[in-house]
Amino acid sequence: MSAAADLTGALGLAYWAETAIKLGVALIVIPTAALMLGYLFLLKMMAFMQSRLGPTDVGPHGSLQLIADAVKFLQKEDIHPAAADRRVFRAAPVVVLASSFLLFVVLPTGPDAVVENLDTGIFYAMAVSSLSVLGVLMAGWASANKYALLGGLRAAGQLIAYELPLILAVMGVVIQADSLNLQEIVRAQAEGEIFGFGLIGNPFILTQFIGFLIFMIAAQAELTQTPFDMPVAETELVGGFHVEYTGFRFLLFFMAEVATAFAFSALATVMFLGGWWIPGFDFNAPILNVLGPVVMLAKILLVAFVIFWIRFTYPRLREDQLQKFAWKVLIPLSLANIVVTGIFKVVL
Amino acid sequence: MADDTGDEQSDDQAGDEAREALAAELSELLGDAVVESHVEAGQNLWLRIDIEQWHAAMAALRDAGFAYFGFLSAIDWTDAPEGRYEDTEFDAAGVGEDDDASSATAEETVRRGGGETRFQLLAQLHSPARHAAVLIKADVPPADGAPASVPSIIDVFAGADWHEREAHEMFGLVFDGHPNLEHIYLPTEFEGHPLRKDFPLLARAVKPWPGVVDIEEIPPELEAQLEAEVMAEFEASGAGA
Amino acid sequence: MSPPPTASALREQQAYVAAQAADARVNVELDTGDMTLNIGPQHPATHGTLRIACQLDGEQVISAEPLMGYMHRGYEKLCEVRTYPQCTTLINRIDWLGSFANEVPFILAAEQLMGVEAPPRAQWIRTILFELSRIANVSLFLGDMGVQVGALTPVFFAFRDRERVLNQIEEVTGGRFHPNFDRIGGLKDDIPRGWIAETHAVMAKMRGFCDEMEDLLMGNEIFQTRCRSVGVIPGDVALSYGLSGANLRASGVDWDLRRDANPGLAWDQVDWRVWTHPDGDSFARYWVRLQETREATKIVDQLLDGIPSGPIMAKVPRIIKVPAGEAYVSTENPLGEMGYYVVSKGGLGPFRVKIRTPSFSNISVVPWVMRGTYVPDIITILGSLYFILGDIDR
Amino acid sequence: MPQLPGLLKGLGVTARTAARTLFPKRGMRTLIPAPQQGSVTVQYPHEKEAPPDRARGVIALHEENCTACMLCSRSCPDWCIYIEGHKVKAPPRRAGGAVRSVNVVDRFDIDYALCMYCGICVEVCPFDALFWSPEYEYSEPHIADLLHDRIRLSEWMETVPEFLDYEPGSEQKVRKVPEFGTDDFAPARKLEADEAAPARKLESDGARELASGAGS
Repeated sequence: MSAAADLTGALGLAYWAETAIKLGVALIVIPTAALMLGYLFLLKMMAFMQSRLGPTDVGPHGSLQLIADAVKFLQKEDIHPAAADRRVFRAAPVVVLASSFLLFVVLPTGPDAVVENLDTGIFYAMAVSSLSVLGVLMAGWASANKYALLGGLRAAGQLIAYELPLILAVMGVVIQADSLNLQEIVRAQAEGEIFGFGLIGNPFILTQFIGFLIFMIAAQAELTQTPFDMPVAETELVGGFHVEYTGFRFLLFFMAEVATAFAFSALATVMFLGGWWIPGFDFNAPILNVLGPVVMLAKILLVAFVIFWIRFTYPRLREDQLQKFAWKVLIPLSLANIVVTGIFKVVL
Repeated sequence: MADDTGDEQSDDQAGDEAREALAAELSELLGDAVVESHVEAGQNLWLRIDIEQWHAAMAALRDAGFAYFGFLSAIDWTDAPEGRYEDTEFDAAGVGEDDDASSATAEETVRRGGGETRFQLLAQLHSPARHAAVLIKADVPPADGAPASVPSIIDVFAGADWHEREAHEMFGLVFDGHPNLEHIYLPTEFEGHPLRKDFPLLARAVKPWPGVVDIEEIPPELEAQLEAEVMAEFEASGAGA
Repeated sequence: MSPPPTASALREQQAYVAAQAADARVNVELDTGDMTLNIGPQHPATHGTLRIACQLDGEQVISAEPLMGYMHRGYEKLCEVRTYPQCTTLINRIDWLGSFANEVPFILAAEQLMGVEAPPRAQWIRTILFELSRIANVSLFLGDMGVQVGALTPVFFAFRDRERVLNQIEEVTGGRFHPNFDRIGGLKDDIPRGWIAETHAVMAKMRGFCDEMEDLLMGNEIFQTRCRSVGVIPGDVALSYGLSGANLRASGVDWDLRRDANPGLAWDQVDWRVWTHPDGDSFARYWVRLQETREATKIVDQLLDGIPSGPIMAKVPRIIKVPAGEAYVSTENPLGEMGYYVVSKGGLGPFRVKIRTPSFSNISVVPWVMRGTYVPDIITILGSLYFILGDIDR
Repeated sequence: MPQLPGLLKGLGVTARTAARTLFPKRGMRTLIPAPQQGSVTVQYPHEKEAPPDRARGVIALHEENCTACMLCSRSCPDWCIYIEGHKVKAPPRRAGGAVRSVNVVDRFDIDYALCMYCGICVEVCPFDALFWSPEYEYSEPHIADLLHDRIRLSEWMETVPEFLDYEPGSEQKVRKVPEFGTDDFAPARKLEADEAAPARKLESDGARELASGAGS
């Protein structure tokens, strides 16, 4: 979606052609992102953190392992439980994956390198990201499996508890940047100043540190990564909502999980780490359409590293403890954050 | 062999004295419930309890500090009809004869704490405070060809639940007052009581014993000829010189 | 007499019946009553094939009933047709993570009946291997408990470091899991050259592993939230259910057979202490086991330095026949009190063996302790009670 | 010193392990990642872990020493050793002696699908015919193929390591493994064994006597 988008604008292609190219790029970017995160963190980093080697045989340092796995998944028989609601059962992974695909639409990676520069970018991102829970609930319900049902219900409960702090954490950024547009948020950070020192701009992580923490915690819950992976919970619910899924449907869930982690890392990068902008460059410099994605990728990997690092280290909370944590700690904290941000906004 | 502590080492002796004292104390505590007590030198203390007072005795022991419930099981004292190694020559080869010689007396000496019935209940209690353990037995008398029912002690020791279920399925003992006397290991529809001695172990019955000697003898008519050949070779090699 | 129904009344009645039927269908489909959830027989938390039939109200447990027997091998019956040396082969496989410790009480019971005592060197090596199997067994628990509450990494650390201990066991006995090394009257073989120094090094590594677990898991606030005041077993309940080992000591009962009823191994020759915890919850059980693993490494270190020289086998006949009698010997195994009630009628093999396994009693408390907990707590409690399926089912 | 929160400590442990795995050289002096050394993984088909010498991998048969006395077969808890043999005439031990009749093994099968690797057979063998080898690569796709015959068992003799020395303080004698490759019938060794245990007779009823306790 990145440089190509700019290119299409420059070439003045027809709308349909531009859309097709954007779509094609997005369809390549998302699986690639999932593969990269999966290989780097899920396979290799986890292995190193556990004194293991991880995959080594397929490709150099095992880098093609996930592709081999994907091929293996595609060869598997497509099994439906006899009592499953077939249509919903089939649709669920697609819904989950669609939600992460849609997230990529608004992510800016350069001055022009964005699929659609929506004015309500954040609003849109928050909205589509919560779609995935619908898919999880569908999967849990349609599987006709008690474990899956418990997992699906847990996911729904978790959504309500965590969507709120997630959005409230973003509110601070929105207030500070005066915009819901993600591109404008990057601009606000690029053109901001820290006490008159404007060289590196003003990444909102400095002023919105509490917001960043809450966003990361809530994102961890949204992604059902470990301290909050109750919907999956291998050791209690044996996989939770996707317990009945095999073959390529399971692959879709897996891809969606990693791709959403990528997307949320990208959102955090855009909102808190200054996005694609490189200090010293003019905000609209066309070269940033090429350099921006690279910088963006580095920052995304950093954020994703933290997400996965926590995942490999921590045990999992219990559902009621998570609810307590969300309602009694995160939401009051994020509300306070909004109030303080608002006061500063008015005063300064 | 009952109370012979003559040739024990000193530390064992102290332990035995403590056990003797404990036996005396518990006999007094339980009164006429104790049919017999037995202290094996350097080992353990056995109490045999009247089955009628099994429940009361267990409760009394618990209240006397023996609060740790070790286990509950049973012993079937009949000899297996088929012998140890069914269809094998193992028993025949000496072992069986030896047993026969001593079997007349074995029955009396083998049981610690005495008793005559086929089935005996067996339990162990510990006193964490006194660092002492006691093994408790009770004779289960026969009634109509089956062992008589036994009072359950589930309300004294909650942990006895599973142990009684196990004794029920393995020996066919019936525990009065147990709320859920079902199979614990075996399938519900399983018939028979595997740990009874008359329950055959099929694994040993279906496979022939591989220990049977299977050596082909030299045919007698060839023996002399082979012997001569070997001898000729031996002498030819020079070793015989 | 009521008037005959008109057509419209009939239609209304039919509609009413249909609506009732639809309601009933919905009520059946959306049954808000209790749900039965079978945890196991194949479930990651049951390390084996234990099945726990839970009645759930939402995620709350109304009742939980363990159903076992999926792995019942009938060892008590099988022992009756085997000779004493053959029995240890089976006994190895009861608690397969701490196999050597299983052999010891059985051998001791047979020795007691025969009036044989192993020479001191054999007793010391027995004690060392006993404690090594404790470390191998419990260190796996220390990591596995992490997996039960959702942490991925600790179990890999546990497998990594347990391997070192298993290697030491294998170097002596030839078997990583099933040593079959204990013999009536002593041991099968002596320790190979260089083994003592290697074991010292491994013990240092294991202490490092304990520190790592403390930092990675036990100190973790999420872990503590998950485990503290979950599955509380008071001391008197623990005693009446016959809980033993660390489960009992975590309930505040100071009771360790190694110290209180030493059946003749070398524990009284070294300096160590029994750890207890007053809380009786899952965290206390983890804490006690962690301390015990550390303590065990210290016991091993001290024992290694003081192995007496001498033979490793007492004088026993080549074909072992055990005189008639009964004996019960129990030891403090990694999982708790494991005892063998051996009845001999003077033959080559035991007449009856009652195997008192710790996990059987430890798990029998499950229906009591799980009432009113949540589904995730089932796993925490099962994990913290720490059972080996072979030890339940025998 | 204030206590670090356990959440951060835990992150520290995993990060440290990752660093140690990637940079196993001390102090990260060499910044080239070397996870092959830092990890504990053994890449099995490519590199093989050497089991300890005493490892009970597979039972090897030194056929020349076997007299088909059935002791191993009888002491096996699983009944997984099958032996058949026949008698042959062997030259006398010394000049002027009589020709002896000796047992030769025709079949010596161990069913490794049943074997529990307890080692009792190796221990009871009075003629040093059975040995443990640490060899472990003999898995088969079909369970029936795990019944290995005397030829296969004899091949494993090659992999039997020498017995290890003992730690100081031991009174055990280090045993010797017989040499492999004496493929002809070796009466000399039998002779030694005979003389070492004069009470043991080679005939089958003698072996039975031994099994029943008379041979101690």
